[in-house]
Amino acid sequence: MVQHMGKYSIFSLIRNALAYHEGWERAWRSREPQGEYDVIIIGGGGHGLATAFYLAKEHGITNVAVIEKGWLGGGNTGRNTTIIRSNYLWDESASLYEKSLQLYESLSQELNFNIMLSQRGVLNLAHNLHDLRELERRVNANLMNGIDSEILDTKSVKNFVPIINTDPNSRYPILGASLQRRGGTARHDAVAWGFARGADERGVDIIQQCEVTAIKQSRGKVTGVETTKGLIKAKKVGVVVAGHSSELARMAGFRLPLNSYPLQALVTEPVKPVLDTVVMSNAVHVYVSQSDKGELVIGAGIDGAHGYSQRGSLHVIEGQLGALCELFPITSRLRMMRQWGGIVDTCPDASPIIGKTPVDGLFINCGWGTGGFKATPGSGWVFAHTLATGEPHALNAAFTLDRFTSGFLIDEHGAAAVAH
Amino acid sequence: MANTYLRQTPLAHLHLDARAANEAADATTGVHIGERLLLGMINLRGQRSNPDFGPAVKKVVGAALPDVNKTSGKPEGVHVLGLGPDEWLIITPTGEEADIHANLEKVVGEFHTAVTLTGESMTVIRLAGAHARDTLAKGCPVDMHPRVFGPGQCAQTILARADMTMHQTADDAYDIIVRRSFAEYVWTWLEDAAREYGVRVITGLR
Amino acid sequence: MLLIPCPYCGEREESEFHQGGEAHIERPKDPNKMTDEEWADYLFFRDNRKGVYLERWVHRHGCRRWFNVARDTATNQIVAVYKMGSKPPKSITSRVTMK
Amino acid sequence: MSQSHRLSTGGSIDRETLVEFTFNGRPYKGHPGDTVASALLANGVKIVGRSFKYHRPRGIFAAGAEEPNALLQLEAGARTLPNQQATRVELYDGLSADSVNCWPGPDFDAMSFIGLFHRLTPAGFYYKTFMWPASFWKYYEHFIRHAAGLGKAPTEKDPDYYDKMNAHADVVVVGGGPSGLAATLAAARVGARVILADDQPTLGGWLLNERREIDGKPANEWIATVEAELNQMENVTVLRRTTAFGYYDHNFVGMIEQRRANVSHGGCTSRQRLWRVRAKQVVLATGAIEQPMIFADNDRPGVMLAGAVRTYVNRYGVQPGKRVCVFTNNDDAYRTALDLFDAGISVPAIIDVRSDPSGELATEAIQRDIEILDNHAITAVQGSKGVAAIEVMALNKTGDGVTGTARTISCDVICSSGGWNPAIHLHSHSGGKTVFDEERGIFLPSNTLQNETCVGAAAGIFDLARCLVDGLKAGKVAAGGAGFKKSSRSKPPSAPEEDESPARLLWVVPTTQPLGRRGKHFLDQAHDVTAADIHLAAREGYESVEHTKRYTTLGMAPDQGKTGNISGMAVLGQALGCETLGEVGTTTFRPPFTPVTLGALAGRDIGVLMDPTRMTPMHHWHDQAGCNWEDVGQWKRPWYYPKPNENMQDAVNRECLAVRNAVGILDATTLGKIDIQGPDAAEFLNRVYTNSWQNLKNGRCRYGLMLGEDGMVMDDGVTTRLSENHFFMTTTTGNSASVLEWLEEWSQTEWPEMRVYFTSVTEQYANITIAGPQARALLSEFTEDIDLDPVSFPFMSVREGTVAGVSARIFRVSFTGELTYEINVPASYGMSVWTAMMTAGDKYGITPYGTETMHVLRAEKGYIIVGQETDGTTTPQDLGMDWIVSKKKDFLGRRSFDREDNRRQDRKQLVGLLPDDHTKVIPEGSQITSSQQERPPLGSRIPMIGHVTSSYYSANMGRSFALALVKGGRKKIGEGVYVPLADGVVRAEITSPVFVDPEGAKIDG
Ligand SMILES: Cc1cc2nc3c(=O)[nH]c(=O)nc-3n(C[C@H](O)[C@H](O)[C@H](O)COP(=O)(O)OP(=O)(O)OC[C@H]3O[C@@H](n4cnc5c(N)ncnc54)[C@H](O)[C@@H]3O)c2cc1C
Ligand SMILES: NC(=O)c1ccc[n+]([C@@H]2O[C@H](COP(=O)([O-])OP(=O)(O)OC[C@H]3O[C@@H](n4cnc5c(N)ncnc54)[C@H](O)[C@@H]3O)[C@@H](O)[C@H]2O)c1
Ligand SMILES: Cc1cc2nc3c(=O)[nH]c(=O)nc-3n(C[C@H](O)[C@H](O)[C@H](O)COP(=O)(O)O)c2cc1C
Ligand SMILES: [Zn+2]
Repeated sequence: MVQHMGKYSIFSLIRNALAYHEGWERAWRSREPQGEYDVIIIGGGGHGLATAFYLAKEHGITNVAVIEKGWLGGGNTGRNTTIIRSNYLWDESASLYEKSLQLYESLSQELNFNIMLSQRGVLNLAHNLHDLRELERRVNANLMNGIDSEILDTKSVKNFVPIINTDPNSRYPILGASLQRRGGTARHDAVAWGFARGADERGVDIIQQCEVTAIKQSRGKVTGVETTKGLIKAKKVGVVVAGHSSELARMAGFRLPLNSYPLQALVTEPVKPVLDTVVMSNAVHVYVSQSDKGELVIGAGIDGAHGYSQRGSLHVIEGQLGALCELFPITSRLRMMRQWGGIVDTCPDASPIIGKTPVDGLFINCGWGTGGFKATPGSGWVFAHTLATGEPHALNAAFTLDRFTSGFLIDEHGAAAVAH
Repeated sequence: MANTYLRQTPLAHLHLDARAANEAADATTGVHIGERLLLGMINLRGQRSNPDFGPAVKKVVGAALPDVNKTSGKPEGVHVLGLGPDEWLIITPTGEEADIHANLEKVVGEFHTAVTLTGESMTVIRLAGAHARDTLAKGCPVDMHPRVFGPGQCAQTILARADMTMHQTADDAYDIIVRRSFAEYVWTWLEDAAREYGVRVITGLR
Repeated sequence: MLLIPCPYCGEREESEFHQGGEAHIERPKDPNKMTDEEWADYLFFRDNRKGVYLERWVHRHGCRRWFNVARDTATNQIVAVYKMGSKPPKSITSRVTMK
Repeated sequence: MSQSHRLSTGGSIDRETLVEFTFNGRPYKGHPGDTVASALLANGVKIVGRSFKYHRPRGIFAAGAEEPNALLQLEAGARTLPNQQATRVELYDGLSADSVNCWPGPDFDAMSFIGLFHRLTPAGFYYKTFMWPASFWKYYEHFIRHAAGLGKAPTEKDPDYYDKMNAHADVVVVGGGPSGLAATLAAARVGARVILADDQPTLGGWLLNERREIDGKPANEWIATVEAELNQMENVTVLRRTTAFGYYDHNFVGMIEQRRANVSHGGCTSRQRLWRVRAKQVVLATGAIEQPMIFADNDRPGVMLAGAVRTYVNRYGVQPGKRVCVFTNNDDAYRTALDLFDAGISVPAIIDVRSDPSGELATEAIQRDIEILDNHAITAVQGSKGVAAIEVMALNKTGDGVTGTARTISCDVICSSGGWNPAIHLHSHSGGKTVFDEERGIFLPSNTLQNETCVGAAAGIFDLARCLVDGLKAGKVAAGGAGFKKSSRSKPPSAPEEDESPARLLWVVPTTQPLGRRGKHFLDQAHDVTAADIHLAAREGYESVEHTKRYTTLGMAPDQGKTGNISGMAVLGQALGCETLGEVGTTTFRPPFTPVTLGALAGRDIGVLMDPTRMTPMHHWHDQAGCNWEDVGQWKRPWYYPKPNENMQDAVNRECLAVRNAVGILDATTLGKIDIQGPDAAEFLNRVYTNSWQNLKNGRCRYGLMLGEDGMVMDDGVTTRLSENHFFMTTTTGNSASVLEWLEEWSQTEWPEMRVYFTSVTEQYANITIAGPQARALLSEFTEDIDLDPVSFPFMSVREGTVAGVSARIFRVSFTGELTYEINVPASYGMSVWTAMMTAGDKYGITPYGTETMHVLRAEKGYIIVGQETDGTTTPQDLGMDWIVSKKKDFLGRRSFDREDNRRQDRKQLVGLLPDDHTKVIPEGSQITSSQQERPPLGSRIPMIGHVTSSYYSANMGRSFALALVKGGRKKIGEGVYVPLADGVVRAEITSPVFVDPEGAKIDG
């Protein structure tokens, strides 16, 4: 018998090193689909995997399949700029994102997988009086919601980020910033892998390279999904496919208030540490952090036109780097090493949809747009509750699909205006 | 009383006359740049589909209504730029716009049109010289190669981060029509872009 | 970076344009007669199609005219351009079921 | 001692001239034409840096863009550049470079102890550790962060600049090797506009590195002829030192031109230029990249690509070593052996994994008495800081093990060649597909999505004669595709036939031990990824090639795995038991091909050119008056005009009092102005505004609110009926462009039948606004033809006439509650009319005021500012503006009012706030509560009932006041609320939002 080496620790690492690392078990198993499950989750991104994990862990539902058309984590989870924060304006979002941040804070231990949460702080810059006013409003709202948030004046911004350009005569001078110190980054791939491992360990089937091609229903009720690996049955199905949500909805016969756009990001070649926090600017449209490997990870806004091509237009990048070089003049001589794009599904009010659909038993979790990585654990946690009980948790009760009919929108354009 | 109030062009504060006087001419200068002062402009909207419309306009303006991206008339005199399928820009020498505007309003009144004075909103920067095209190409995505673009053509497009209407007036000369609030930005941008070719300010452009 | 054939100005670079969302969404004649659901559908719910997609563009920094484009959102290939008010060419409608 | 490894003849360097440079502080010499790499090799420098993770000594491995190891910190100070490939930096006099990622230097590196722990740090180890205790992670992370990264970012501002050039071509040819040159010629000869880009300083591509003949003459003569012909053609642009880095949609190719060979010299030209090229047709002649053999300890300094060694010998006249072995699976590497031999360098053996290599090249080697060890492999490399010797053993039948006894061959360089793979990067960027050629073990370009073809080595054609023929053909076809169908009679140049025998695919070279136990088989030298790492990833379930990449970081370094990815994928395939490499696939190729300077992508859009600064005609007056500016969109607006010794509050108080008691003057030019003409203009306004417009009389003005279809306030402004079919609309400064677009959109797309036109006249007029009791007296000095009597020229009306002799339009509207004239004069007169008003106004106490005073005064009157009192979630009803919402007609946004959310009683409503403490100005954006509690501790909440939208000190009232949106606020007037701030809770009373002159008594002065 192979000694059980499932748990990760420095000791298992040493033990395995002696065995030339030949004894490691799979982080998760790749399964072939069985005929029927209690719950099917379509989409093996962070949100789908987190949903499966919490279904198993919190609700004891383990007869679950996560169906991923490509490789797990290969959607937006694998291509985001990894910024995490919870400083959203409205109560509903603040509670949801804060729940998520709290789950993040103990996630490495919970998953026994180091997701490298780095609470290095997230700074949102203000460049004009309007920005300052909005920032003040958001910081105050956060504080009333018990979320850490503070305002820095220009001088403190400079102290916090020495390489930033605070010249008052610059075209977009920095008048101040908000700072959430508990914000930061996490290793995006690790989040997906950690959840996959955790879910697998608890009995969830992770099925990759399996595309859902149709949603089966009978008399308004979902009965299963047709896939490239055949029919899989279930009475409950959760759709968590980010950019492709509208396509899945079409399969089920309804439409969503979503638009899918390319969102791009890029990394520079690795350099020694120059930036110890996350900086984002709405007005000039750029956000940046430096990864633990040394690259600057840089993002900006969505492309102007809808798209599913996972790549975008160069002029967006040009604008983004103009802003970057202006904010951080030393970066002008660093070089872009790789650029890529993801497909984000944006909602009219820049808030997600988590809940029921017109089809009984079919639930949806989508519309995270440019900023759902930070929500990964929280989103999975509430969606697991929704799937398990058939009703939303208090934390996602406001994020229904019918808010577009009733008008109860949760407008987070201010908080989410810059894509992150 | 009127003449005590001076008109100022958007670039007046740059004192281009003084600069032109101080800078020596140099045969190698690749780009000549100056402001065409206070030309008159009338924005004309109307339905081309009405066969009487074009001729009615031509009677007043003296130039035919060109197609989109084409011009008619001489750049020094009254000339017309085709901005869109139902939109034209009539450019006149300084001071001639008011009469043309009034006459146009009379004549085209019977059609569904709009005739609007816009000269005060704009300024015209003249860019000329062997490297005028290269300079523009640094900020303008339109193909201006002589094979596809030439004198008498115009385009509404962008120059770096400003909107511009560009009108090629000669083999190596362009009129760049920009909103007056952008004038300084565009001027600064052009001078910067032309720097490597050598720049000389020209004045007295009408 | 797309190259968009404006029906009036010819091919121009994407940065001169602005995309105005899905095409052929008509404003209801009498919104007050609609249910909340129908109104929401008009306001917010979109086709958002992967594949050939009918969309509106405006030549924002050019002639300022609106027009329609049929573009494959997966490959970005433009398959047709047609003026405002006209219907998509037949060859296209067969590739998109509207609604 | 100098240039110990320089051959006495050969190469295209300028031997006559010596240039001096330093590396890690030591002086060296080289020649123009050298790269830093060739010069270092010429000086016998072996170790140039340390590896990323294990800090192993590394040398120069390649000769071009594929170099994974030799990354340098070039220069110091403001022009320092990190991570520059020594193989791509052209040598110049005075150059100074240092190794990266090692201290004190590459020969002895303090961090190399990390290598000792290599057993503990396999791929992904960090995901498994550093989790306990949780709070320690930040210390671990600190250490990890500082260990990571390669070179150092500059610390000073960039002394150079970068620019961009838009270009258009019928045919773009990427790559100036034989294929690209032939394609360029063919396309150019039929008249197409061609842009040829090559990333090297000289054209010729791989020919520069070889001893080849074309048309019976040395290849460089052919190159010279072609260049001469191309130079003659006005339709050809040749861009040297220009890398096509990305191939985007619709045949858009991004290129980066290195405009100065010399990093440290400034000048009038940009350092680099971004070419934004739009092509009708693209020919990719990007050549091929040699793949190494993957054997144990294949990262030792001295292990080099066979083609690179040949390049150093032929092109730079350098001998990388004195005793050079060749290790290959193909014929091409024999050329290296031959060239070395012919240059007088000892070649102890060619180790060939194939059995019984035959063919011309092998024959030639045999003729030179070079020993060929067929069916053999290198099983070990001796020497830790450089190759000292190799151990060679025979391969077993299947190639997965070795047999017999090891033979040791001493040598100082190993030429490694695993065959060539087409450079398909750009093809892939464009959406093109690739296929795996099982036989040759290479990925070939297949279907293209755009108008593009690959030729020559980039298409897997390595035979020179065929490269030339195909290049010509591709150029002609491309020109044809771009519309140049003329036939041309280009006779293809000829080159000797080549006959090469097939390669043997042996992805990992076995040793006497299982993989990972004896030596490291490096795939990705830049990131220290080994074959054992790939096996580990596969074992742990990271099976997708994309998982493997991310788990091991294979191919994620600056070289993006140009020499490691394919072997890496093959190793993964083996680990997973795949039949073919095609099954494994490649990771996604993404731009850029080689790293691109951020500054070049930013171009000139930095500093003052970052974004236009829009200025009104009176801008320079304000400037000279010493105003402080507020940025509103791209506009600069005077914020307030401090006098010496005044702080902001003093200045604003003074300005406010002047307007209420005398007369103030404001530059309101930035307000959007739209001229609306047509018989349906009034009806159009009916549809876009909430109120009714049909009945507005000529010459009268009306305030309007514009909503989105969601029923939320989008913009507001006053619109005037100049005549029956002619309106003049004003918009907020920030929304002027978007409102015009909004109108155009509805008119063009939804209501094309309506006869109405819109023209922006925002900048046609300077808007000089005078406000205050003395405004009429002041204006009367400037106009004779307009009757200013309030009865004949009442509030909310317009008059046309002359002001100061200039034709003007005067609007009697008011944003302050005071008697106000908004005087619109032609923009060019703005400055002089303004100045005249200032002079004449002196006796009335005229005071220029800025946006801050404007904001205070309007807030005293309860007037909203869109974007401040509204945030995209505010309806007219919320603002208490039901009076402006017609019940009788439909308008944009009307239907949305009926939704449930809009009928809520607890919607936030606009109210006034008066703090108990008259001196306390509550910060705008503060949140409001109903109970007197401090801010809550982290983790607990206090419900908010609203927020402060505007808040000022009012000099008129002698106290502070605010506007706020409060849940159900209008019913709460008179109640107290609380605002918890950092320095305590402020109590305030809810009031009506109108504080000053609620009856409007002052409006007529
Ligand atoms: C460039 C970029 C930067 C970003 N930056 C940030 C940031 O800094 N901070 C932040 O919080 N958020 C950021 N985001 C957003 C964030 O990445 C996403 O909101 C989040 O990752 C969404 O996770 P997901 O699990 O819902 O989606 P995904 O990870 O996209 O997972 C959905 C999965 O569904 C699969 N799928 C789709 N269709 C089917 C089908 N028919 N059958 C089976 N499977 C299917 C897909 O293959 C995919 O793997 C960024 C996004 C991008 C693109
Ligand atoms: N027999 C073999 O095994 C073998 C293998 C490889 C090459 N070759 C020889 O190589 C030659 C192939 O000719 P070719 O013209 O197809 O290729 P080439 O390698 O001669 O030329 C390619 C050129 O493109 C440049 N380039 C590559 N990517 C670029 C980019 N993104 N932007 C700008 N420039 C870029 C390279 O620097 C090079 O100058 C022939 O002489 C052939 O015999 C032979
Ligand atoms: C946070 C983050 C950091 C990344 N760092 C690197 C890197 O160091 N090197 C690299 O080559 N790619 C890096 N990438 C990009 C990936 O290689 C890849 O482009 C991205 O995950 C999208 O996948 P795709 O390009 O395969 O479509 C990074 C991506 C993310 C999201
Ligand atoms: Zn157009």
